[in-house]
Amino acid sequence: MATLELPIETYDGPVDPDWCPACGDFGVLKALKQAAGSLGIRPDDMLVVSGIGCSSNLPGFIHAYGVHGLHGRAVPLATGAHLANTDLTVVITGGDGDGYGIGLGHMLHAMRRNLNLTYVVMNNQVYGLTTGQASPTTGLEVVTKSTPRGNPELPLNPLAMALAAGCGYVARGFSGDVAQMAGLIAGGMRHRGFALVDVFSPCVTYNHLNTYPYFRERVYKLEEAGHDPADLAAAMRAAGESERLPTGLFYQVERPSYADREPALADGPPVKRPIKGNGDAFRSLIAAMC
Amino acid sequence: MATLELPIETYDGPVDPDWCPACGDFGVLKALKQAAGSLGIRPDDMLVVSGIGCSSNLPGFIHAYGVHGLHGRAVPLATGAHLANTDLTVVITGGDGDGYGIGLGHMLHAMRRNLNLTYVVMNNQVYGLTTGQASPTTGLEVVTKSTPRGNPELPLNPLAMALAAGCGYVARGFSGDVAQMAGLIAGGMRHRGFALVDVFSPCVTYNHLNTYPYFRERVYKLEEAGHDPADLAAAMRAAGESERLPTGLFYQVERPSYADREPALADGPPVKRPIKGNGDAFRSLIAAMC
Amino acid sequence: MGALSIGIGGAAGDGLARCGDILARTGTRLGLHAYAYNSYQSVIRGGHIWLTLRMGEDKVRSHGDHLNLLIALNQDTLERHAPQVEAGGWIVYAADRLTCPERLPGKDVNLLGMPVKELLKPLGKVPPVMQNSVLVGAAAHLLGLDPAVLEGVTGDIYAGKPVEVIAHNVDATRAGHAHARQHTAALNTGWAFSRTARPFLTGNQAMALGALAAGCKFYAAYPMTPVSNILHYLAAHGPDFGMVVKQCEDEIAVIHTAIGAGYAGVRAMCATSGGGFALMSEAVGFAGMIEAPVVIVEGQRAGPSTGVPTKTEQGDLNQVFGASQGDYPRAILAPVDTADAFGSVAEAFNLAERFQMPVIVMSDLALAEHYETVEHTDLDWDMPIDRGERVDDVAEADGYLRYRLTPSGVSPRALPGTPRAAHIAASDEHDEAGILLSDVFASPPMRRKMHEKRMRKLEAVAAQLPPPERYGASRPEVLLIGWGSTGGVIREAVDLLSERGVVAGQMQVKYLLPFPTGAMLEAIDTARRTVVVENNLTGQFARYLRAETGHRAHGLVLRYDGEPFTPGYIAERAQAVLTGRSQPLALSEGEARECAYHYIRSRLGDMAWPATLRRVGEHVYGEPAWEARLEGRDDGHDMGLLVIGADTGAVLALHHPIPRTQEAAHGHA
Amino acid sequence: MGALSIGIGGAAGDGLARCGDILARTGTRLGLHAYAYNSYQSVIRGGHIWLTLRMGEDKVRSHGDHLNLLIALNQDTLERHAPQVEAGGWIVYAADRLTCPERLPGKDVNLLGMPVKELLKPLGKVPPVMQNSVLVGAAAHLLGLDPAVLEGVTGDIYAGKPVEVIAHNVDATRAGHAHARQHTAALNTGWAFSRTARPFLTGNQAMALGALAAGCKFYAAYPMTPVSNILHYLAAHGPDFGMVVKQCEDEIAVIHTAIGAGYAGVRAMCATSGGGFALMSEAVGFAGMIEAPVVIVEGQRAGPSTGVPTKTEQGDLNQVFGASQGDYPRAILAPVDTADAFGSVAEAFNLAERFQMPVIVMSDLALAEHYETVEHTDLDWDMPIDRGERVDDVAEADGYLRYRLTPSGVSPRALPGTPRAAHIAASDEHDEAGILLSDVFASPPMRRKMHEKRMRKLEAVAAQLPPPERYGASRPEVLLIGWGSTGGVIREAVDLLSERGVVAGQMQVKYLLPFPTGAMLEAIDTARRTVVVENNLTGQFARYLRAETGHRAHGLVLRYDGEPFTPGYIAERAQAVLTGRSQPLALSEGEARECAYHYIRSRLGDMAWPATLRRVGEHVYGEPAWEARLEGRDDGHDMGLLVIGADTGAVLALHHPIPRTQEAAHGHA
Ligand SMILES: Cc1ncc(C[n+]2csc(CCOP(=O)(O)OP(=O)(O)O)c2C)c(N)n1
Ligand SMILES: Cc1ncc(C[n+]2csc(CCOP(=O)(O)OP(=O)(O)O)c2C)c(N)n1
Ligand code: SF4
Ligand code: SF4
Ligand SMILES: [Mg+2]
Ligand SMILES: [Mg+2]
Repeated sequence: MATLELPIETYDGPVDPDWCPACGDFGVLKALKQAAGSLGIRPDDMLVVSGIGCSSNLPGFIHAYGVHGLHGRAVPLATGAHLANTDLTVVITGGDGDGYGIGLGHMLHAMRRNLNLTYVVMNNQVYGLTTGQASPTTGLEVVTKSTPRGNPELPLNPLAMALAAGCGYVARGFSGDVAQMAGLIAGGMRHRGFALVDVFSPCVTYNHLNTYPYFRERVYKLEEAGHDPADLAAAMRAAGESERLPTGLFYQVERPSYADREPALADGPPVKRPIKGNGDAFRSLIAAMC
Repeated sequence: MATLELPIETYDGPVDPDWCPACGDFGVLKALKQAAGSLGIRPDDMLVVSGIGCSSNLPGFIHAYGVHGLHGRAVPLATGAHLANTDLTVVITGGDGDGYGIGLGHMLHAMRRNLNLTYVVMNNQVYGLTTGQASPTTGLEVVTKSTPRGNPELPLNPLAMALAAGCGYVARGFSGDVAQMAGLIAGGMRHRGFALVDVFSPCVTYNHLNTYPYFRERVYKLEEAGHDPADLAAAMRAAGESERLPTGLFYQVERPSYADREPALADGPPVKRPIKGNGDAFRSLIAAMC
Repeated sequence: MGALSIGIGGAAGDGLARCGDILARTGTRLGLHAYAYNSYQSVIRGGHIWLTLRMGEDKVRSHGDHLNLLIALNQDTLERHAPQVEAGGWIVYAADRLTCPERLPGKDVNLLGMPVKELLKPLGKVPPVMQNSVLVGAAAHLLGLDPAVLEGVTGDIYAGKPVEVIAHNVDATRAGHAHARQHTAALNTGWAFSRTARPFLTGNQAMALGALAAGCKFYAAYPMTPVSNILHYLAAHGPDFGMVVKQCEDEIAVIHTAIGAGYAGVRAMCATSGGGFALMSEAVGFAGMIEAPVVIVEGQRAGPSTGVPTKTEQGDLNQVFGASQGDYPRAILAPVDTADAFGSVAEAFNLAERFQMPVIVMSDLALAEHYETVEHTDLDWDMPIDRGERVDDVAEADGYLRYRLTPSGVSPRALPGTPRAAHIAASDEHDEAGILLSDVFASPPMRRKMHEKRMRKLEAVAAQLPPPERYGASRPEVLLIGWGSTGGVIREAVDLLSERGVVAGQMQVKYLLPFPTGAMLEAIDTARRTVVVENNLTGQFARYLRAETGHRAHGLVLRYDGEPFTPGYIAERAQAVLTGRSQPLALSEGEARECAYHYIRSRLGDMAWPATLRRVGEHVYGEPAWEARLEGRDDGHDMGLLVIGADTGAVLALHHPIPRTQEAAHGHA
Repeated sequence: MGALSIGIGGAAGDGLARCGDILARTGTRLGLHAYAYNSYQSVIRGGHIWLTLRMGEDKVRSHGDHLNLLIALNQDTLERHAPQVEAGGWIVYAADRLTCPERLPGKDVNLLGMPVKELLKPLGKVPPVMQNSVLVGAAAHLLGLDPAVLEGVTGDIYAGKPVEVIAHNVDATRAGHAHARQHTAALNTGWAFSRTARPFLTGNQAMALGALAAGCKFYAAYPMTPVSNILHYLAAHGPDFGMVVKQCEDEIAVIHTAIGAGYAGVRAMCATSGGGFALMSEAVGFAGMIEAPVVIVEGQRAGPSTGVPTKTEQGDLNQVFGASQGDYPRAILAPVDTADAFGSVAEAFNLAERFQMPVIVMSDLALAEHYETVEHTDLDWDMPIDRGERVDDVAEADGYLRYRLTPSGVSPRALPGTPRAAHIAASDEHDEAGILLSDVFASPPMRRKMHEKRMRKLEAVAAQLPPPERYGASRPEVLLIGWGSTGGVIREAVDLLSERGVVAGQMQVKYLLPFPTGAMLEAIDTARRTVVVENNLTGQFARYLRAETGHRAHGLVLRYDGEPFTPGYIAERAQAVLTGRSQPLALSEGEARECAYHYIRSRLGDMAWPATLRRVGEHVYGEPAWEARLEGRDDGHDMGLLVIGADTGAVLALHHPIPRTQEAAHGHA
């Protein structure tokens, strides 16, 4: 982890997190603060947007602007805020149900649009806040409250989906390794375009399968395994691994972001422009109607 | 094309299609009739479900049961009908806006669930019925009614998405080749699980870029190029091609379908079971509340 | 002479809209008022399209009940509309393509069959749609429109097309005009032609312009009839005003994107129709909860569900009022005409920002898509802008409370980026600082107070809204009460009633929420009878009015077949209410004919037509019925008898004729 | 003695629900009636949870206004609730963990501090939650519950857990019971204990059972409080009844899946809360349009938006009534209590299939989650089933018209798979065969007739629904009008009013659409005053009632802080209406204390508590205010003065105390 431009306490929120003790989301909160601190982003210039879920409560626990939105809709909400004020650093935080379930379409479209957003998904493979139903990343045959006879659905592979959707920054962290995660999040924030950081963030209350020890036994770091983040096919292969679980940066490619291509943003963020536009243009529109 | 078990006229609908003359969707309609005929599916045992769009008008033009649903919601609608009556052959037909735009999440979740549905998408790279706006598969920089200064979004790659979502049957047809398409659709109907047949189906009115000649110049057949449909990586590579455009069967793998895993379906389709279930089970549930 | 109505009929793809456009623009450039309504279908080619253009020297507020000039682009149009042309009127058509059987036109109706092919011959090989320009030229002559202006407009309308296309069209109108002038005199319209042009535009365009004038910097949309044109218009012109125009993947994304932009501090708008609004509804309450400004245009069309997507209706009032769970502050405005569409959008932004809430502007297909002339002053670039109370800097860290519990309910807003004002805006209930009440810090009384604070804002909104406008007699025998887009047509109905000796008045409701209960009750008190006029089946507004005032209207004038009102339709039914007659539900002869057409076209193709209709009693079919005699379109041979239930509309029987050969055999036997 | 109320308080994760469960089940097995309401938060661990269990020999219809026995699992609970225990009541707590300061309990309240650690010592190392069983044992003694039954229930409740867990808990209850018996006598409840057990269940369970009994074969859902338990219950048990239970990716998928299943011919249901219903709303109209049966449960919770997800409200009436664009047929039912929840779901299926339309059953968190005893006969497996008119075979090809225009509006239905009946069911408007009217075959009169046909179905529905049930005086001084889940508590309020000498009656509305206008007007006519009682801020039902009947209630009793009504709350405010007093909006002392708690816990941690409150005038703060003196929880030292606006609820000031060191210095100076 690079040295911090701003101390981590800069981002201490108004109240303490009410997550269950040892919930993986504590690690994500810490990593996000570190990432912001390492880049020296002032809390007033940062906007954290979420949906609904235990993980989506995060914006309430960090000192920054925040919107705690609707379930599954953080991405379009963040999109609007970003395009209205491109000077803000916009981070989206949420859960697997929120982002990969109800919100899947929004996320994938945002990826192909290459909006300048960093999306951190606390993937605990369960619906935590609603007390333990199967999520889109719950494994086949796994028993949950909603699948008492075993889950009949194949889990979704978020990294493979992101790669297929043309996401330009695809990474995976683990709540047991805050330093690595902080680096990945900071990388995403620096990346020009959409960045996905999927995080193994154990739910200690409702997921007794995908626990800290479960991950500790299986994770390995891509950067230590000689992986080349420019190699899409290799990234896809790594995303497909299920015995050992790679963490780190899977893929990165630089392309123009949506904001780069949007003509109306050429003169700066809309929120900073005068409310009244071009009166002459208006009058010529009227003239064309006569 | 195999010989037909039932003649193609079996499926002639109550009214003639009102598509623009030469619209690509005529080819899809013909291919679907041929596919059903080749498998000898009786119209009364077939259900064609769609959303909204020019392409989604298809169920009105074929003799079979049909539901012309809401924009983007054909997949969950078909899911319910399929699970209620697994004896029906359920085909979904629609457009790129309907299926890959508003309906993207539903489609991908249905794929990982491996529901026994065949989805034919008439991908004309534009919103036809609403008179020509950009769709999720419209190319970068392309000018449409909604992108008069050029489309700022990367197009979605539906085949890559399907492969990443674990779809067990992924194919692409072209309206200029009805025989090949009929084979691909029939293959999808025979396939145990979710099948996607993406079709280049030109919109002659609103898309003057992706025309019949455009495709004729670029398409080639995977089956003639020695492609192995069991090879996922090769399928992914083929899906990524953009200079030449492969058609045919990209990928197929057999896995248990959702219906195979659903305990309640073990005794046959719910619609054919007696309305009253198990009275003893009911009484023991009440007893457990005392 | 007053206003004249020109009807143009053909199939989709026949280039009909352009015909209307050229005629209308020519008239408006010459100083006329105009109003155009296009009745079309959800099909890209084919079908039956029917455009009505009404023009005159005074303000025209509806497409009217008359037909003075028919331009028929195909045989179907002649068959269906020739009988409707009024005495003294004209039928213009290509005589070398279509035939107008004698039995069709009424008395004193003139035919102008144009030798289109011959007139086009000098132009060389041109596409068949070129007939349109010939017919338009002829019509222009009949209307006494200056051919020079006609040529100029034609050039403008085809601007951007290849030069030879423009030239051919100009030549064709000229040829049509000249030929008509040679063969007949112009109508005696008495129009003076001031030659001062007014803007001629749709409700959609008025709204788009209203957004631009209000400084809207963000427009998100997903295509949907009848509001897609707002997207097209703003995508083309918005960037010149610094406006980001974003097409999203669906309506849920649309509204969240707009709310995100509104939250971040720009004026943001989106538009959709009923189905898209249903998808947005969860988010409308969200905007109310986090107190983010956003303007949403709901362009109604004939429902339920996909319904008749290209037809009009005012059927979404229940939906818009009921949108989203729980109670939250918002305003609902329904502009009463095209000019008001401009002003309402601008006003909506002021309300949205001042009161930090969603504001919904209800339009409908008729308002969104019909063209109308408005005054230049109606489209005011310099309208007042109120951005509401803002906090731009906070001295002390932690000193800012985003949701301060103020007496007015309005809590000054700090945009993200404001120094020392970082806070969270939550969809969960929260306290003054934004801290969630749903989690460990639950507090029923704090919840109560925050809920009351939000709702308190509506008191101030109610206090500042002007009362509904009133038209007509001050103590009317019948007060027509309408809402939204029907402002113009109801006003014409009031005039018509007055002409017929009925003392009538009008209250047109624009502000639905907060509702002007007091003003409505006062107005109701002045009238002997009230009649609510609205474009839907259940009388949604009449129920709404009763909910807000307790008043039950004495009668309803409803229409829900997809067509907009005409003054005559309203006047006739309002008079029925006054005389205690009930509204007719049975099929009229004209409707039965249209039902027969539908059956024939969808089941039997286009060889037959319903030549005559006869009403029969219920003894045979269990309900009174219409018997339509079907005849061959070519030679009028008997094609059978179609029986349609007058009450249910059901096809009760189709009696095939005795086959011709058999008949012949009989004859010879 | 009548019913007694037991309150159990602690934090999430303290195992509080299980305590209540064991006590309640012991009581109900012994033949008592019971009612339990749990007030909790959207947090998995921590916060303040408060469960009220009311038991007695007669039917118990609410959790009541009293507190006779307090089981405190943590210090917070003692502090907040000890003062509420009534004279003669008891406070049970772990004396070796908590202290109950003398100032807290009122007069004649008894403390039973249990030596929990000592009593648990014989069990060896056990987790701290084991205290609960000890306290439950003690409470059971006080209530005179048979310890053998208590042990049996404890075993049943822990069934499935490891044997030593079961054994330990049984031992712990036994130890608690024995210790209590040694130290005090049981209360004199006078209960006879018939020992005939009634089912004790939640509204959610009643609905799930109703669906099973009705032959529902398809349940789709997406988790959402307060209806998630229906999913859990049916996922566990549905497959034994041949029911497919499908969790989908979102609510849009849920309802479409259910509609697809309903269309294909099975009885299909889904459930959600307000936010999910908003997402479903487009599809509700779609079901109405294609005439597919589907049952939707809308479990309301405190809104708007995410709101207070674990709190109750009746705030979604506007949304449910207004769901989806346009007019379409549907029914809306709001069961009036737990037993009715079972029957309503079953009835909903009959309506849905007979009239081929969506039927919405409105529940709320209070009904969905509170436990109540019902009679065995209330849960009738053999209820009648009406699947509506079906076509099972069609002789002639093309002879079947899915949307036949019948006088009743019902068109016999052919399921997919039926020979020779293939047709299309379209969300676009269509003709009798299903052919689209939106495209080339447009026909305004056919559209009108099809629209009327669908809506005509509601006439038959209206004719078959029973009128609302009436309770209390036949010519009441005050008629309390409620809707849905409040049936029981309003009935208790009527009894309470009668006890207080007010002649009161009740009309509880279950059928919201079609609405029983006639019956309501008759009932209203019998009363001198009407008061609408509902759990929301704007009085949505009162407005609804006015829309349907024109009647404006004389007064409203509203509650919108997330808590359900109690009989006393209703009775008191109804009396206020009668005496012309207005409803209090200012913070009461108790509410101000809770606001102070909220501020302290969220800003200052848990070292302080609001020891005393004082009302002050508005001269200093611009509004009347409450001054709360904050004291250290440990030693009562001064921690400052918190000023809360009585009208707005705003925190107006926090005066820090003079720091202790400084104070000390002063003292010595
Ligand atoms: C529209 C809507 N549907 C359902 C819910 C209920 N809900 C709240 S959180 C949640 C799931 C959260 O799961 P996830 O995103 O994985 O977050 P976690 O709690 O596991 O961190 C659901 C279904 C909701 N709030 N809104
Ligand atoms: C909820 C909703 N939003 C928008 C629409 C309007 N709409 C109808 S068809 C369509 C796009 C169709 O595009 P596509 O699926 O590609 O079909 P195509 O017409 O190109 O075949 C849209 C946006 C709608 N019917 N419903
Ligand atoms: S329930 Fe799971 S995800 Fe939620 S706070 Fe507890 S451990 Fe974390
Ligand atoms: S508009 Fe395009 S997609 Fe629609 S019918 Fe015409 S050619 Fe086909
Ligand atoms: Mg999760
Ligand atoms: Mg398309």
